Amino acid sequence: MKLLSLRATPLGLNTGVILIGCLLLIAFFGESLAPHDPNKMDLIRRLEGMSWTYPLGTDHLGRDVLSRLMSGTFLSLGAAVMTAISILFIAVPIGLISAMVGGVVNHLLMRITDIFLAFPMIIFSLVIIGFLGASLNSAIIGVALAWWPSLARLVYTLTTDALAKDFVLASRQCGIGPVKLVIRHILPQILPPLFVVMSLEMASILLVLSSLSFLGIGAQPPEAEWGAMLNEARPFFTERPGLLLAPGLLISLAVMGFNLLGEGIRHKLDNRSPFRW
Amino acid sequence: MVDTPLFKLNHLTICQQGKDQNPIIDDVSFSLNQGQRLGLIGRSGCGKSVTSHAIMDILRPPLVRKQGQAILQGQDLFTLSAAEKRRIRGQGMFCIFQSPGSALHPALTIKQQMIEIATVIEQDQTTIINAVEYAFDRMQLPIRCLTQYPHHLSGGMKQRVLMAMALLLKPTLLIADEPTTGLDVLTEQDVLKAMEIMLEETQSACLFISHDIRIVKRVCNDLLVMKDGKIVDRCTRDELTYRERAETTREIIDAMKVA
Amino acid sequence: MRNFILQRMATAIPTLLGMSMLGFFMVALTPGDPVEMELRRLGVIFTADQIAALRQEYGLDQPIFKRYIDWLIRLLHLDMGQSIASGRSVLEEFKTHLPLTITLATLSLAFSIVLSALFGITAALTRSQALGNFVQFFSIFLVSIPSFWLALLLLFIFALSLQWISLLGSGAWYDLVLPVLTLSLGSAATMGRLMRDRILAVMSEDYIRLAIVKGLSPTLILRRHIMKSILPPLVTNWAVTFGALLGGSVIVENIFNLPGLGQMALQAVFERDFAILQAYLLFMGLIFFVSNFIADLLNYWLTPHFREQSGSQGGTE
Amino acid sequence: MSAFTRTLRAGSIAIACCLLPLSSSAIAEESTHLRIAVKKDRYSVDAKKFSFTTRRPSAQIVETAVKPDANFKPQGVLFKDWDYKNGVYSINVRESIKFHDGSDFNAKAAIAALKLYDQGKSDFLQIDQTSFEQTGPYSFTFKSEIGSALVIENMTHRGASLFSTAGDRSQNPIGTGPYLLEDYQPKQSITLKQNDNYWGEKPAIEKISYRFIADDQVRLLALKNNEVDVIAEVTPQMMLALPKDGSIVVHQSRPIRYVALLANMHGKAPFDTMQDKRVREAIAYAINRPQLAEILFDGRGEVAKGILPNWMFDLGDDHVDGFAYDPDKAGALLDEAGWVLGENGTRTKDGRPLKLRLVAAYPNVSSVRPMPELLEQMFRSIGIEIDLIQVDDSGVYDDTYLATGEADLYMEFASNNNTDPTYLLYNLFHSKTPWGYQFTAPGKTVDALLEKARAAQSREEIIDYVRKAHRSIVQDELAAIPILMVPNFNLSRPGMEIPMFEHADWIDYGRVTVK
Repeated sequence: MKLLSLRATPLGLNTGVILIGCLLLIAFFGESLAPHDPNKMDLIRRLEGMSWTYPLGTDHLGRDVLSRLMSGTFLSLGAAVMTAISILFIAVPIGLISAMVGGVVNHLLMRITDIFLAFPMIIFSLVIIGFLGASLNSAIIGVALAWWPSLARLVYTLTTDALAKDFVLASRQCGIGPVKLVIRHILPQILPPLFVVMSLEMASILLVLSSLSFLGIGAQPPEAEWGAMLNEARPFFTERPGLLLAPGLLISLAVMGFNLLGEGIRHKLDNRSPFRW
Repeated sequence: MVDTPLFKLNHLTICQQGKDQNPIIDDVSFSLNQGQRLGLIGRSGCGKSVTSHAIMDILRPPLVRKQGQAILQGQDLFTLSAAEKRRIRGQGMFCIFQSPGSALHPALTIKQQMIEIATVIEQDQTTIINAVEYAFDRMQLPIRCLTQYPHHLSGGMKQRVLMAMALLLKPTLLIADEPTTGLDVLTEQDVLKAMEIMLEETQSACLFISHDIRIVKRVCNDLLVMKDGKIVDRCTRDELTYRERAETTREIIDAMKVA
Repeated sequence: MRNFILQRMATAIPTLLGMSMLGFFMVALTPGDPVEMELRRLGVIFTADQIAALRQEYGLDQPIFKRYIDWLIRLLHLDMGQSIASGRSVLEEFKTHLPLTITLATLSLAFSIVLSALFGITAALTRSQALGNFVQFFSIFLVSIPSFWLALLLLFIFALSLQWISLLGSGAWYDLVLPVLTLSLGSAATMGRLMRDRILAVMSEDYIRLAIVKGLSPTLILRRHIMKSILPPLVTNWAVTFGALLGGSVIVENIFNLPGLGQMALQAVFERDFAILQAYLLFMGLIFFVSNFIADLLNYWLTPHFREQSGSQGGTE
Repeated sequence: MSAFTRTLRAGSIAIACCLLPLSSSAIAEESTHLRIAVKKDRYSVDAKKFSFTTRRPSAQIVETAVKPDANFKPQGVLFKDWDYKNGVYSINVRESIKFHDGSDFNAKAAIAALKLYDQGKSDFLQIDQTSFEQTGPYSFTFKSEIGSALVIENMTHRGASLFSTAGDRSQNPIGTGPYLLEDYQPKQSITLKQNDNYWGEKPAIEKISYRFIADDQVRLLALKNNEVDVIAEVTPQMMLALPKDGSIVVHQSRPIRYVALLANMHGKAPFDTMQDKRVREAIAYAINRPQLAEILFDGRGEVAKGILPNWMFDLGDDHVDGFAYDPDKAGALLDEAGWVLGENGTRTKDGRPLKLRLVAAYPNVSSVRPMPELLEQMFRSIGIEIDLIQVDDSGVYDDTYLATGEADLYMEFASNNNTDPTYLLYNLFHSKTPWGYQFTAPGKTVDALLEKARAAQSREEIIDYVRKAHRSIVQDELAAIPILMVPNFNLSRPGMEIPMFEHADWIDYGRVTVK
């Protein structure tokens, strides 16, 4: 059965794995592999096209675009990972507590979740940035604060399902402590589906973070974050469209990688079989 | 008449996609005559329901048909186009499945689900309403059920709604796939009674699938016994004596006795 | 029905109050004194007394809790204060900016729904493996393109290269073509994927099997049996998407130079235009609440079978 | 597959068909209609918020009493002449001027207009309201509330335009200017049409439209796309992105805006490094100003000796010396201060690395970029590590970095755009700075000089003190490290003459000529 579904979606999942794999390689070794110092300015050779020295040309300050893209991979992906971790850090405890304690606490926590859920993500980040000033850190905090409610709800649902299982009920009746219960029975059940969701969420997080940087309220130049590079390249859009194409394509590929990976895994776990006529 | 049976299933073989060994259904053949009631018994998971799906040609992936013919009144169903198959379904063949709980659409009223049959049997609104009311009367269902949603009805009632559908469709071949599973003994009696009435009226040939030999004996004259996707025994109701039968048949009869 | 509405209203009140509180305090506590910032922009000399007088005029000298209560009370008269930057009342500012954003979001939602139905139904029902894979892949591709990047590309192609449309907009309906396209492609793909999943899930249900054996035509099965079952979650999804589109319009408004709510909010953050921001956050909360409420009502009506089973939830899982 | 591709194709054709008719709507060029792109809608004439009002576009409708002349001295517009003696201002207003509604502009109307300012709380003129005295049909007197000799200077601000008290200012402002309000779409555009009965020389342009385009990039593209004629707010990034083919022309004024680093003079550790004057001087010598001037602003910026332009108020620049680019001297100064170059290229003192926090925020990030990055490189080359913070938010800038003193250097791109000579120096460098620059104010010497300047009763005396304060700030104390002096820029397509002025409010767009 497993083999079968693997074969049913080989292309998508494999493409996703390969894309993510390549990006991870670049993220960890990109800085050292990059042909130039990503922040080295060559003020004489500004806005140059492709050449052997500068494979993707130079930006408005004469920095090598390829090197910046490569060294920016770690920052861009790292920021998304950090955001994902922060989201889980808020969402998992709240979802768990809500489901396990129940009653008033559950009600209160879910109301708070509702309240946070109501504000649009970008505006939330904007307000946070109003506190901390525009930087990648504030973008991460803003996005995490706006994002945790949906995940908290998911954790809540998963935990409630897990709690309803017979063996969990049984061990609960045996008087096992809540912490032990969570570690031994709940987490093993909720983590796998959570990771599938997080893989899909990673795609959206990457998109949102790069949008914020593009708007000038996320990562700030000279940081070589992809969205920030796009922001910097925007004035030179008509002169050197390539400056805009390369980071945009890279973002799309990274997002697509996570989407394909998430969809692929989900497809594998999905064993519905629809009727046909 | 005797030479060309109403329905004939030839060498049906079903496998999982990509795995040709260990077919789920292995070279199954049988035939049914006008008005004949054929019982198909076997333990759960032996392939009875898959057979019924295969005959209706609604197998779900990863199951695929490797070979076989299903000839209804001289036409091989498996070679027909989608549109032609649709024309056969309903009036040519109909199937009452197990688990009546999920068989009816939860968000449509019983009336809506009955009346849409008009599009299949090409009747106008008033005729179909009359026909539906008649069928409900025959199935001893209260008319008020019509305006209700499936979750208001008991399991037995839902099964009788399905019988009423069959009554409207008057299929040439009716497959009843464990229609009494999950019902209590009293309801079971009602459903079987309703089915008796329905079959009498529609004069359909019936393939009755069950794991319960007691019920099969009550409904059917002829029996097929299935094990691991193969027909292991064929007999009439009267031939069903303990000693001479195949091992599977004996096991089933044994199981009955214990129960 | 009435009970359901009343119940929803009752649960809404604490949520709305919470929203207003979060929105108000989040904004009011941000660093930066709007008066000082405005004065410096003005470029003239002020004395400390004058600055104090201005602060008093905007009520910024009051303790924050009092400001919140005052704000709530004034809200009841639809008085949301005045924008420090423009001097106009917040209501006026909303009247100026809201229509565009609402139009944008509504058109995008409508277009997304149509497009997602096309994607979703094709991907779910096609028998051709190739077409199914193509639609799947295409929708993942669409989801993966950053909307701001897409907007820039569209702008480059249609406004700069082909010069079919003007950059600044001419006030006509076609100004909205590119923004709507930008906003809807991504959400259409997401919604299409959801639709496909839902259709496939419904098609594995026993009642679809019955519909097939009944000999019903595929169009009837699709229109009636499948639609009836997939609509409730989709409606909920549409409500959420509508809120997201409203909020997400910031980027396209920025790129296509449309004077909508998003632009207003973005500018308000930088100018510390507290009154505008507070009203905006409250408004977004309200929109979120109202669209979800409408979705719940629709679902209540669409899922008669859930009504009695779980009255309070109204079938919004 | 085919069905789907067919749908797609049909869809794209349908969209194309919808769009095609638009291509014909190329913008009809009306030679006497000038379309100007500005960043934000600052037009607002709401009667209640009168104080915060009358920004750039409305300046064409309502005129001021005086305007800055070429030396930024007040020059009469609606006031014919004025005199200040013993705390009393005596004014003669220009005769035979009519408001748009046909009523006479005279001493009475002028007093009424000036009194309007007291109703708004942000009355920066600070006229003693009880002191108005009409001395003739076209003459009157008043006093300053605070005994200031600079009231007339402050009247060159567009915010002090003289309105008629008739009618609803928010709907239809009545002034004496060369243009009338025709149409106002908040946050989108404002259109003015010529006033046929204008008292002065009639402008050449019949209609002026201001388009509000928040995004710098879109402003530039709109000019390229022939959707506007002039860009009035130009950022360094835009100047870097100018096409090389001459399709866009730069118009410039004399240099007026300064780029400078303000040093934190009173910070607590770790932001106390700049208290050492040698470090401040090292920074001043480490900046390659000629290179910056060449790269940035299309080569039109100038190396700066101070933060006030030499032509302004007849200041001259003999009173300041400036700093040359001398990295060796910078290094020597740092060595002398105890910051020793380490192996990794960073200087250290007592184990503490020389790491300076440079905040670039004013007026906003997009208008200073990429200067901070360029400076960062220059400082790095003499062994100073820079923690670069770019905040595009003046609120955060003010509260997080300025008010707390939690940075070493503050990069600012601003100007003295007021005819009050004390305006910039007082607001920025007096210890009682109303704008929150306590940490960069050098202290007592400068405070005293500025207070004397503000109290002085003759313009010559004022300017003399301003020179002394200026030298103290940019040379002796070195609280502000000057970098560049930059003109005010406008962009247009070729063939257009714009009568540029240093202060954007006073560019007379009515007199733009088109070849």
